[in-house]
Amino acid sequence: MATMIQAIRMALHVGEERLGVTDIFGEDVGPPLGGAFTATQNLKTAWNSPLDERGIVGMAIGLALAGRRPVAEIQFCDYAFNTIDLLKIAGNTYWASAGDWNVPMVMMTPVGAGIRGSIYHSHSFDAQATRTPGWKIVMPSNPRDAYGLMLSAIIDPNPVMFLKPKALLRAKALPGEEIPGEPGDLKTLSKMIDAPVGESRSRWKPEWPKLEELYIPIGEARTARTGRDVTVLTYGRSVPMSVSAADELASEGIEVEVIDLRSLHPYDWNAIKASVRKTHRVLCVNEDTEVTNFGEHLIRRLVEELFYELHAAPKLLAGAHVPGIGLADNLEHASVPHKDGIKSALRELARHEP
Amino acid sequence: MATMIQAIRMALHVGEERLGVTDIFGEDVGPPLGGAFTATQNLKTAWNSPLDERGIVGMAIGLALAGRRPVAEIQFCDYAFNTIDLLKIAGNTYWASAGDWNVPMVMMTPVGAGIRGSIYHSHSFDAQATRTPGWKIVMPSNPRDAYGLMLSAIIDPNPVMFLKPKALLRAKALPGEEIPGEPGDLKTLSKMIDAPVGESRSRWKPEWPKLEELYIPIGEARTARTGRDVTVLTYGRSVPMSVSAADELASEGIEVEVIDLRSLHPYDWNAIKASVRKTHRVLCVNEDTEVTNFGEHLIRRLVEELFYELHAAPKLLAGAHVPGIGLADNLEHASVPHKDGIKSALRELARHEP
Amino acid sequence: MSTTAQTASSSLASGSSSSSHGSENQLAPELQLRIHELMLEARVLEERLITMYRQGDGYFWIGGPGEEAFNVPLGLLVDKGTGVEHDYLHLHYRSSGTLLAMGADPVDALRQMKNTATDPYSRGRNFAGHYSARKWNVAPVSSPIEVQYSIAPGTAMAQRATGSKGITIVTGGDAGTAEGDFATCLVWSSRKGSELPMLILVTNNQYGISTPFEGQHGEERISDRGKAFGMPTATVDGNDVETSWFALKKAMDYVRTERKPYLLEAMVSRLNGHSSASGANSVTNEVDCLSRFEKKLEERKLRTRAEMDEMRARMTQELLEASKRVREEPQPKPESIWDYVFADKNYVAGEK
Amino acid sequence: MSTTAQTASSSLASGSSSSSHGSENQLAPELQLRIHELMLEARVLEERLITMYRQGDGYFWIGGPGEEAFNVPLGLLVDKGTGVEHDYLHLHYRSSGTLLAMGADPVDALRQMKNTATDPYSRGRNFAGHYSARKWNVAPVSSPIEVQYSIAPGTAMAQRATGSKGITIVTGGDAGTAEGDFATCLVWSSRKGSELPMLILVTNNQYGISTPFEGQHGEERISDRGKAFGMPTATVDGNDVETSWFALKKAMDYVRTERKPYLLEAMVSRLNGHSSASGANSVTNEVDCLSRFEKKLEERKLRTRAEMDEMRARMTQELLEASKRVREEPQPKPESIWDYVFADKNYVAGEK
Ligand SMILES: Cc1ncc(C[n+]2csc(CCOP(=O)(O)OP(=O)(O)O)c2C)c(N)n1
Ligand SMILES: Cc1ncc(C[n+]2csc(CCOP(=O)(O)OP(=O)(O)O)c2C)c(N)n1
Ligand SMILES: [Mg+2]
Ligand SMILES: [Mg+2]
Repeated sequence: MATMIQAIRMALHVGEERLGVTDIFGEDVGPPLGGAFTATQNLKTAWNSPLDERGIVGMAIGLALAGRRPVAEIQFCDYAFNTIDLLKIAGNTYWASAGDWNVPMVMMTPVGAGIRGSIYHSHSFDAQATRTPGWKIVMPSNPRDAYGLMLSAIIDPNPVMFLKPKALLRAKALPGEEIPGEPGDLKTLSKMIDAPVGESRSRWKPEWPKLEELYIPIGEARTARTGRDVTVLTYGRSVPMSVSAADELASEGIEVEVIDLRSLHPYDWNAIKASVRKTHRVLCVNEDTEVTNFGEHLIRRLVEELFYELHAAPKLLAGAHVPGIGLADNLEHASVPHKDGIKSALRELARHEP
Repeated sequence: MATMIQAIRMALHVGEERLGVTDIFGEDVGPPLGGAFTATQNLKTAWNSPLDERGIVGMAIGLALAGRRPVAEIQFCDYAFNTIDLLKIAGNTYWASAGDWNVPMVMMTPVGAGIRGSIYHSHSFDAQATRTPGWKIVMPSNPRDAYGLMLSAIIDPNPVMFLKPKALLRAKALPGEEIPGEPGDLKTLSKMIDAPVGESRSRWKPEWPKLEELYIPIGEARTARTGRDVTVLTYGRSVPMSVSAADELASEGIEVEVIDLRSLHPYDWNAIKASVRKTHRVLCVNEDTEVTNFGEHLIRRLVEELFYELHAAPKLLAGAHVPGIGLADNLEHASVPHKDGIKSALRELARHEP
Repeated sequence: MSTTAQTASSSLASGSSSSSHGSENQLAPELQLRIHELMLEARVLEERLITMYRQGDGYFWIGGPGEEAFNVPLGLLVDKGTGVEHDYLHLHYRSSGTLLAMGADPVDALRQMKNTATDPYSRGRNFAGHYSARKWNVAPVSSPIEVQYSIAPGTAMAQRATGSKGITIVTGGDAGTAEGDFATCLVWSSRKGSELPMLILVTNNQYGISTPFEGQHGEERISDRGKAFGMPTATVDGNDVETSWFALKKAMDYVRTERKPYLLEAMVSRLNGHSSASGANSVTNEVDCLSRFEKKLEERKLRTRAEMDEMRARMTQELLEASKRVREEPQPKPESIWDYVFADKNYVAGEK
Repeated sequence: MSTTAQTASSSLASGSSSSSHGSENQLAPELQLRIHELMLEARVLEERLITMYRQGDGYFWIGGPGEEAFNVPLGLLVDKGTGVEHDYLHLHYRSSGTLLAMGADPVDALRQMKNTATDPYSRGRNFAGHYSARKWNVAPVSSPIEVQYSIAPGTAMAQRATGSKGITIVTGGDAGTAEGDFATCLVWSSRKGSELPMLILVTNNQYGISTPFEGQHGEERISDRGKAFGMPTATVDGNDVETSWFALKKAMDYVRTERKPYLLEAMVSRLNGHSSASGANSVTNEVDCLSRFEKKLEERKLRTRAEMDEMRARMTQELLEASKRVREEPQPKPESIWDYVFADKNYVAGEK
């Protein structure tokens, strides 16, 4: 029962042992730190890059062109905004060269609020990412999906962006979210793969569990909770929050279906449509700022295609359109969706009389 | 009756003569070229910068912090995507410093397709721009608005992005779109302010008309055409296209109202709402790629606030979600909205029986 | 930290400082005492901030213990004021010493740590050490590494254009020089015929978070990167107060007089690691500029150990008490997120 | 164009070429003839492209007339092939000479100009001169200036990691070196202990569109920027075939053997201005490397004026005819915009 950060690390380990991953790199990704969140601890191909995000993305593109399988990290997505042109190039190289060159790279980066990260460790990246054609975009909400999506990302022949929901990285898996081959309990796993703090670290070696490969197909959503009354379309950090809101609403007789998109591009339109056709009510939840937001794309498309099946106006719950997320708890709380807000939005949708 | 590019140049001239503009700069902005589209020809404060967009945006922020009034140009918006982090800083400085420092800069950049610009001279920037809190975003559709919006941008105490619709830069003003003080006919004006080509250019001096100040308030839309049946929400290049589509549909008995937003942020929600309340049908038209598009924001908000007043599903006509706009006419045409597409979308909306 | 580099740079430093400031490398006694007091205040402030973090009175600490010998002289040498006639500062997050030397109230730093509504730098929005002081031309410190190097040429250009005697000072760390913005700064400041009055500083603590300098740089000295651009450069021992003072003085005099850029690298220590993210524990294998300077003051009989201990105890007590008061100050209100979006009015996406 | 710079650089060049290639600065006669033929072919191709633009058989022209003396030797010296064992090229939009020297069919360049569906480089999507040839490790040329300098270290890193003898070559213009990506390239290629086998080229035509070199640069020579990073550098007369050949040979040998970066700047001409946007008219005040080389061949009695005129006429005629055939080739279909979005399948935003 790994945490998400352990799941990612194990996937990268499987990647470098069996799937041809050659370079896992970024700022502080190699020894001694192994990543700001330990995602890359003790991986044999992990190395520290210069402090230069443009160089990191450029290096990843170049490695991919040369047939390597790089996984590049941007330490926080907040620091990827000077690389958008390069991300666009990664996304358009196959298209612009009419199939001559593809770019099989993975870029991973922590996103979102929830760790009191203030203005520059709280950004979301889903709106920006979904605006970058040629990329596949995934964002897990639990350790098992993180593992399976990372393996799929690694073997994908296209650039794949793996958005790590910061606030969930240390959350434990729930039953049913096991990674095939991992030891049953967290303590055992931690002893095996988490480096000790302090002196002994440099001599320590991990003992990797015998992991099986698990591929969560990119483009396939997961129904995190079934329900007949309202559909929540969400991903990442907002998934467990929405499920918990839904569980609490059950006592009020409201049954909420939570669709965890997992893939933001391509997204699982069939799953979305099927759920909305059943519930006729829909709430999109994400943390990114609410003007020109990916949830607005989903709503636009739902409205265009299912207008007469909607029994209430679809609603978006997203980040406030302000220049940053403030440090003080009051500020962060007022800036991104939380369970209470999700509950009241759901209640309103469910009770709405058409 | 100026063209849009002349209107912009005249506004910049008024800016540097009367409104305190101190630095108009960017790649090839100074002599001898005066800008890729001649927007900055013969302006006394125009200068050539190094070929470094990050430096250009940084310089503008620094000048603005020091109380200057800079107008910085990014030669094509296609080359602004490595500066998004700096644009974010321009937009968050006032907020992050809690009112200590504001950043009164103008950034102008040509946007959109329509000049056979291939992959890197056809980008739109409206989605990206509207995702950058703290900025005001304007985009004119005619010379008069270009003039009046530029003057408003210059005196605004915030960063203002002035998006120049490439395809309209050389289009002539229509009656009613005069700039106060300009000579009545284009030839006279051209003789006065357009530098001759060739040898004589270096000795030539412009003769600026006695222009009056005209401030188009940022945040105020313009009704480009009135109609009762369908509302088009649009801006920039798509405005004349939509008006022309509307004019043609009049013969079919369909009366279309075209709202030219002019300001994308803040946008004129009252004007939008009033029009949609009247027509009950809405089409958003813009050229940016259609996933996580600003038109989707407008639709989302309309749906949230006016669900029961909509007699047909709101529709978005936007750029294809592909990695670029191809050079061949067929490709460009298939990638962005055109009059025929606008007409058939409007027809469908108007004829739709709720 | 590689001591070789430190030794190499020390020798450079004394060479450079002696030339333009006489044979004496010693500051006037009153100035030494003033610098010491400010260094001590800066150190005690950082300690208090770390303690606040540890006790839950703040969520994140980053700061400059180990840079006081360089940053305090910098703050004292600045031509402080508002507007283009004075110096502009584009600092990073290890600059408390500079701010205190300019006259900042240390209690305001505690407020930012505790993210109170009274925090004058960001009203509870930004991390500790993210100063902003328009009254002294201190541009807002922002977290993204190195962007200040792209912005600083703008204030310098304004100074150039207005014929002011003010200069622009920009500073940042060693690892960050890998960002293109550092090159942007070198390019834009040195254009022939349009040179900018910029003092370009790098405080080299030989780390970017966990990543050592070695292995990430092809250049022996970061300051060498200025040479191709024709600007004077120096690498000095930033752990030595007087070396720092004279090196800064020399560089600032050059920039102020010649109206051209100067690149100065200071070798400094990082006495509490990168930030609270790495524990903020004190390290023992790096030079402590404060104890080094205190030893000198003792030797020079300018201040006794007992006096210094007393000063430290008093400052510590004062800041402890201040931190208790700050704890009672109000937190920002939720709806205040909408304040200061626009300088004319708080208009956001059609709201209000 | 400043002739001073050219003179200064020429002297540098002969100094550098003589050292590693004997005292003779002259190439074997057959090689001279081969180079001449390719230079001529490249020039005639550019002329045809410009004519196509003028006649409406294309919407935009940009290319390399004036860089043939440097670009053709480059193409001949490359270790050409597919994959990490061979050289990678990250070129810009003035590289026809290099591509032709590598064996590209000039008719394919006409196809890209006419944006036909048969254009092998982009299927009618991209501007003229935007080559892509995976079979020869030529990465796609993209319009944004200088990004190739951030990407190229990646292919070099792959070569380093696999112990290949291949090297990575990156090229771009002078003005573009102001972008941070140029610095990124210097930083990433020279990290001590992780040096990359990169030949970093700059073709300096002393202009960025309309903006002269003078006034935008603090550095005397762009190549000086490599010095701080400990890499060998040179600035040479790129208008001279043999100077270029020997300078490239020397630099490539170094990179291939030492597995470390080398920065080589070539002073070149821009014989038809920036692009069709500035008229594409021929300029008369810059050195024409082709006529210069032709004069040499005449002097050396390797080819007569008449022979050369005949060759030119023949090539011109061939390309004229080819352009007529290309005019009849199909344009890309509208729905082809959806092709090649993803390498596994054409799945876009839920479509299809
Ligand atoms: C653009 C950017 N990338 C990454 C980070 C995360 N980060 C914060 S501090 C730091 C290291 C900075 O090292 P250096 O420039 O040497 O300054 P120091 O902290 O050592 O003073 C990093 C990588 C950031 N803040 N900004
Ligand atoms: C990032 C970027 N900014 C601006 C442009 C527009 N542009 C195209 S070519 C050019 C000048 C390039 O000059 P230089 O680097 O010297 O190369 P040259 O064309 O002279 O060979 C500019 C500004 C661009 N293509 N990319
Ligand atoms: Mg450092
Ligand atoms: Mg050039």
